[in-house]
Amino acid sequence: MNEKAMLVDVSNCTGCRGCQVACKSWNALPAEQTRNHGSYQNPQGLSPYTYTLIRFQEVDDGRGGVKWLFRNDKCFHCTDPGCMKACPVPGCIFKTPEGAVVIDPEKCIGCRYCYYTCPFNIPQYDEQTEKMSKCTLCHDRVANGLIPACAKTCPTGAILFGNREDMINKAYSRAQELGGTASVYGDRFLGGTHVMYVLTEPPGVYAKLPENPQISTGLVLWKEVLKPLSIASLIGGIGACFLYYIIKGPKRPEFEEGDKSGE
Amino acid sequence: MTNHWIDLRNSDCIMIMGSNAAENHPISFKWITKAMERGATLISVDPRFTRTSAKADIYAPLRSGTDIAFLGGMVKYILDKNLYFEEYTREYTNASFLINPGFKLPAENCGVFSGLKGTMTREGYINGKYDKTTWSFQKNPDGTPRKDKTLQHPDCVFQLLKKHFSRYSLDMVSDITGTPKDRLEQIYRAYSATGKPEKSGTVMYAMGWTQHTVGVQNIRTMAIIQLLLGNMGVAGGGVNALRGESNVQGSTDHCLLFHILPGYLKAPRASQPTLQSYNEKNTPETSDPMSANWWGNYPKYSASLMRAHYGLNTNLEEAYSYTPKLDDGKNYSWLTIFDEMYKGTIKGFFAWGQNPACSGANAGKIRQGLARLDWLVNVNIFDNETGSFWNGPGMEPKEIETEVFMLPCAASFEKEGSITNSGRWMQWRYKATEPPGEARPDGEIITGLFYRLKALYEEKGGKLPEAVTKLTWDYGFKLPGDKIRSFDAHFVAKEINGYFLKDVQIKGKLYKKGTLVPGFAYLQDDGSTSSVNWLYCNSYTEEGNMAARRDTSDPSGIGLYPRWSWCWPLNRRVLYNRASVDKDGQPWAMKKPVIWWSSETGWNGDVPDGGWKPLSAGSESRYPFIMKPDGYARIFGPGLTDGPFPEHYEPLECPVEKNLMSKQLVNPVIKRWDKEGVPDLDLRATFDSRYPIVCTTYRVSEHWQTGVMTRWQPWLLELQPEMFVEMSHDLADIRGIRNGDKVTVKSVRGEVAAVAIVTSRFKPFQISRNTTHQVGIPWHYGWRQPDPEKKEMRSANLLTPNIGDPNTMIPESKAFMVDVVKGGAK
Amino acid sequence: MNNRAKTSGHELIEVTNTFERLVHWLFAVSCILLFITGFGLMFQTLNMIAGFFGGYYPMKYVHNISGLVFVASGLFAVIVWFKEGTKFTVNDIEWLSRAGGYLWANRIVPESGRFNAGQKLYYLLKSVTWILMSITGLIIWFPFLFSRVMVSNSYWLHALGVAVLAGSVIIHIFLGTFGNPGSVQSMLGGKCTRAWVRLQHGRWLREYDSKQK
Amino acid sequence: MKVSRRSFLKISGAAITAGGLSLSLEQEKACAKTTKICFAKETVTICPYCAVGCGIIVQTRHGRVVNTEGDPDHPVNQGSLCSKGSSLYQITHHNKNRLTRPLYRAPGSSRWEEKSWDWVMDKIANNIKKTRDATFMERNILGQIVNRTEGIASVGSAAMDNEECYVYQKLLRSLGLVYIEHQARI
Repeated sequence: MNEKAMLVDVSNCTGCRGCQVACKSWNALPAEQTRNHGSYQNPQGLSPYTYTLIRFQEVDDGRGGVKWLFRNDKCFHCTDPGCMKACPVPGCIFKTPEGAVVIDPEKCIGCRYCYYTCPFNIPQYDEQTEKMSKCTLCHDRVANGLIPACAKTCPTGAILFGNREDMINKAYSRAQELGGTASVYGDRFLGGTHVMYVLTEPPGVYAKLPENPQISTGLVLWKEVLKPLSIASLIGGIGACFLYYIIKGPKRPEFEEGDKSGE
Repeated sequence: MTNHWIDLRNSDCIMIMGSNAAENHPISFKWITKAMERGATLISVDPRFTRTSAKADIYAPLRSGTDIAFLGGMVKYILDKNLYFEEYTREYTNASFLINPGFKLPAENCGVFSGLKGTMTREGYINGKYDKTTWSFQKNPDGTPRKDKTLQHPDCVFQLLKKHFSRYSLDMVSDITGTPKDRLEQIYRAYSATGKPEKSGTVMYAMGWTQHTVGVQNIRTMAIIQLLLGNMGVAGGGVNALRGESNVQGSTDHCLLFHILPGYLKAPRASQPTLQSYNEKNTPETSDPMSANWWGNYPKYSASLMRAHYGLNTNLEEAYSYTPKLDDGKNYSWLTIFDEMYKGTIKGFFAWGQNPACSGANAGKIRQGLARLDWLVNVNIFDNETGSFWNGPGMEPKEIETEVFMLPCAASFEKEGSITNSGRWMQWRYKATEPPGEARPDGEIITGLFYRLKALYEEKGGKLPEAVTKLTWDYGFKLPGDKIRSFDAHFVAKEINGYFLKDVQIKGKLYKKGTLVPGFAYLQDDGSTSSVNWLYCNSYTEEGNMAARRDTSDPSGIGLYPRWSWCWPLNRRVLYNRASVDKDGQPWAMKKPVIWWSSETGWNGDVPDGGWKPLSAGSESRYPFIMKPDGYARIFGPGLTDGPFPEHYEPLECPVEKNLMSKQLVNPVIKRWDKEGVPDLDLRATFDSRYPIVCTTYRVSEHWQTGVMTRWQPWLLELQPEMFVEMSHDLADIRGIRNGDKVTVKSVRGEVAAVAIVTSRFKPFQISRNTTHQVGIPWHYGWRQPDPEKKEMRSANLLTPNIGDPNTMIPESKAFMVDVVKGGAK
Repeated sequence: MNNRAKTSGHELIEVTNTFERLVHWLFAVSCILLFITGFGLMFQTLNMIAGFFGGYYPMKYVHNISGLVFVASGLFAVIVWFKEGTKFTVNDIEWLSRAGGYLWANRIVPESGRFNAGQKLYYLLKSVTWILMSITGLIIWFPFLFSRVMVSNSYWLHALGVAVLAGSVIIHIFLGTFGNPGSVQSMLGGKCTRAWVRLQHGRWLREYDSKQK
Repeated sequence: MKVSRRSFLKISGAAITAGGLSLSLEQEKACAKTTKICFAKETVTICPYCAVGCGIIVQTRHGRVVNTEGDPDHPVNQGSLCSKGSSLYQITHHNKNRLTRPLYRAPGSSRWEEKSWDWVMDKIANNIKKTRDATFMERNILGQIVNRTEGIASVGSAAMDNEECYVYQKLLRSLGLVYIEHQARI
């Protein structure tokens, strides 16, 4: 049983962004040129050079005060990943035994299918390299018995990494401890993700966090219905023609007088 | 910190006030989170809602510069509701001491304590000085302080305290601070719950308390609360200054400050021509046999320091004579340096690993001062606004005659040595790589300068050459010709610890000449030992380099980790720990004992504050606050320049015309640089309609200090790329500013361009029923990076006033008045 | 050029012009390349296709470039055959009701013009799928210019086009080659025998002959 | 006694070579997959920013830093680091902005000149002596012996090691400086 998972307990996150930098450091990602847009959040979203990001959000606490929410955003590493389903290249997006969903940059052809089929809009396209990239759950570290860089660096234990079962148990006991609107996010949908949250607010409050993420019907239609249908259509066409040919034969023109002018 | 980082986890209530630990000491939250998981309450008091506030159970806003009012209200609450720890207050503090009947409190003396002499103005006294005669303790015939252990005598400290803080009612406090009353009560209730013996509360503060004209008194108020609640010396308690730089603790211990020598020995004054007179002046005495009066050892420490400086090349008096003396009563601190530089009396200047062009208050004046120097030596790992000042905005290089040297030094992991963290842990760091290019460790640069100067003075002579030529400097392997080029930190670390300079017999044991001194109790006043810093004596002994220890065991169970690195003094992890036990030596909090006494094994747990028996042993024991001459913690503190009790005064620049508490507007004894009607750079604009908004400065998690290291790192610059100013929606609406707009923040001293962050984390204050707005700016930015080509000075300190706390002279960077307008600067 | 070529024994009649054939083949070749590479992109098991093209990345480009040819040639195809392809007559209904004589026993079907009803249907099918495949293809190629909903729906619509086209193109190829011997000549050189023309496009032949007189 | 890698570190008190951060043999094998810190030399250091004093491991290969991350053995940070600590890699030699040569700016000049260490050190030493000798006060106005100079001032440095702080103040006080201040004051 070596299925692992990451648990992000937003109630413990202080928004220090050690995770953002540790991720860049381990994955050798360059910095982006940013501007201050009137918030602490930077970069503004995930990018090919930013695999993980703290999203800063201010919400009314309903008592005249404010709540400042910090959410560590990154790939969820679904058990049933839309990206992997959509990817045309064999082995380009693969799952590790621990549960990480990884894009192999060597194999990526930059078709961006994964971005548009990801329920969380996670994989990012790099114009320079024409490759997609995203969080790898530090599978290279995990394979070596280390924990992902963000989890390692997190000062408060807001990012935990361990056996998936343990993480789920921890998540539920923590959510119960927090009470109120606290909930666990990620253990149920998409076959269960390998990055889960304990959220203090209802999921709908968080920016860029779908309340009910799922594989789109279009993707199912595409991969489950139309894909077999197209090969069926091809084979069916060939089969029909073959049958016609052996049963009825070709439709040959009959020559008449005057046609054979040269004979 | 009296305690240390890991100890935060033992606390039942953590108050973060005057600091923003989540952002500026993020790893502290590892331990705060652990405490909260155990059920501790986290309180955040801050003018703005920070990342710390976001995690707090209770948050209260307060107007910058009103901490004494806020905390004074808590003192009143504790006393009114009898929530103080009675036995602790009675036995361990000077609450029972009787004070001179002539002593007057501000309530009965125009807002000042008795004995003030100064100029009276419409704002009250200015440039005053206290005659402290009436701030004295009544003495018994045997010279010990007179006490009333019932705490009922009208002249006793306890009753005076009660009387003094009776004025700090909820209404009054709320009117001054702008904090809603219910929030005040909520916090007072939560925090004073730690007055129970088994509970402990801790406070984490930083520059939010020190950078005020009442900085020391801010901390004093909290210290009084901690003493009343019995929170000093216990696990999860203490008054914890979160120091901001990796080795600001160590550099303070080694006294890179004008007024102290290593080990917090006083800098010699002109009136102390001999070592003997110096020792006499600085060695306190006590008549109480049960008072340890630790500073009574002063002559041992001063003699050992003289030996460390000059070794056996001189005798002690000669060494002392070479040590520079300060004029009595004169202050040579930061603000004075830049005032003198501005006036042109300072010709040469070292800015060694510091960037005063951005970090100093009223930085405009500092930048002008730099241009008047003959020479400037700037040592750093990156280019910075100080070294490149001549090329900065508003500067004309052709007209600046300053010779500037910018020397590249090694970064922390490119050399070997120790640093001391905020919890006083001295930790050894190793060298991982060579410095890039020709960069050199600071120690080598200093050594290089010393040997050059020594050679110059030996060859050419000069003024008092012996002071330089007789200095000992054997910190590395010698090259032929006795030249030492390298700098070996181990040699220095050993010198800091100290040696026996001859064979010494102590308590029947012989210590050979040349061996390392095992602890400061072994230091001698006759010159037979050397030690730079008595506090560090025991850090590098014959057993090895204690700072390099890496044993992760914790037999204490409360996170002391006694064999990980080393902690001054004597590896004592919690200061004043003798106050954590009752008079029989049993811990107040049995579940988290710091030390405990057993008649068989003696003291257990942490290294106790002196090995004497518990107090019930009578004359074989000593009072727990061993650094005080009388052995008692001071609720009444006559040693301070601005009053034995804290009193609320407004910041130099404030939004109110009057101090609601009294007729005295600002601290009467601060040194005022501004002069009415004299237009210079030392300007002040208080209660001025041009500058109606309170401003405070701070740091964010992603940058460090003036950003001199972090602004050059793309990963960090990416996170916080630009100077910004945070403001409330209300203020933004009034000024027509939208989120993300370019704005200008102006004070009477300067202006800074910034991006507006309009946020509901800032809310206007109701100060005496008037709406007062507050904004906040980080001080991480300058002009050198990023966007150097813009030559736009974005340093927050262009705005801050050059006014200091009367005790420490730390500038008031946390509360001043500004205006914010839409659009870029100029 | 004389339409009556008598040199080779059979009388050959030019049934298509050069431009039509050029358009057809451009369209056809791009279509086939798109099919092959498209199947390579859709079925990871068919990775030998990518192997043939030197990897997935070049294959993606072959698909994209073929796509451009497809869009352009398709446009001409739609225009060139628009008139004949969209004009249905009563005869055509009759033709369709007898399935062109392909499936049922009776091979007596109404005479066709230059296009029979099946071909017209095929034209329509091709036109519609051309629009579908071009639009969805371009969206998939340049997704950042479009909304997320458009892109994610383009994927399955594109696949839908494939499902529809795959069989019909096979049938088209079959009918143009083995199914109707002599037909392939109409797209190779463009000249077919009189007998073939009489069989397949009787009405057109009569019109043709009358024009020749 | 079995000497584990970490206890060896305690014994030697110095940096040693080890295979990544991984501990068991099985993981050592897997280490072949990670190239970055595999067989890198690990040196322990303390974070140069705030005074929490977190432990950091600097991993080097052939003298080049390949990675930096939190020291999991350190009792205070237990391997974690904030954004600044995590960014240590970017102040190593990999940062092209690091100052690498002594720079000199002559009076009235509008540019830096690169100089040798010997040149700048000689010049600075001469400057110090000149200013010190010109401004040295043996006695103050009251005639008291003071042996000081008010012509030179120093600020810094809370980022230096203890040992350097001590020798720095030792040098400054031997020269008679009284204007000695640093970060603790502001």
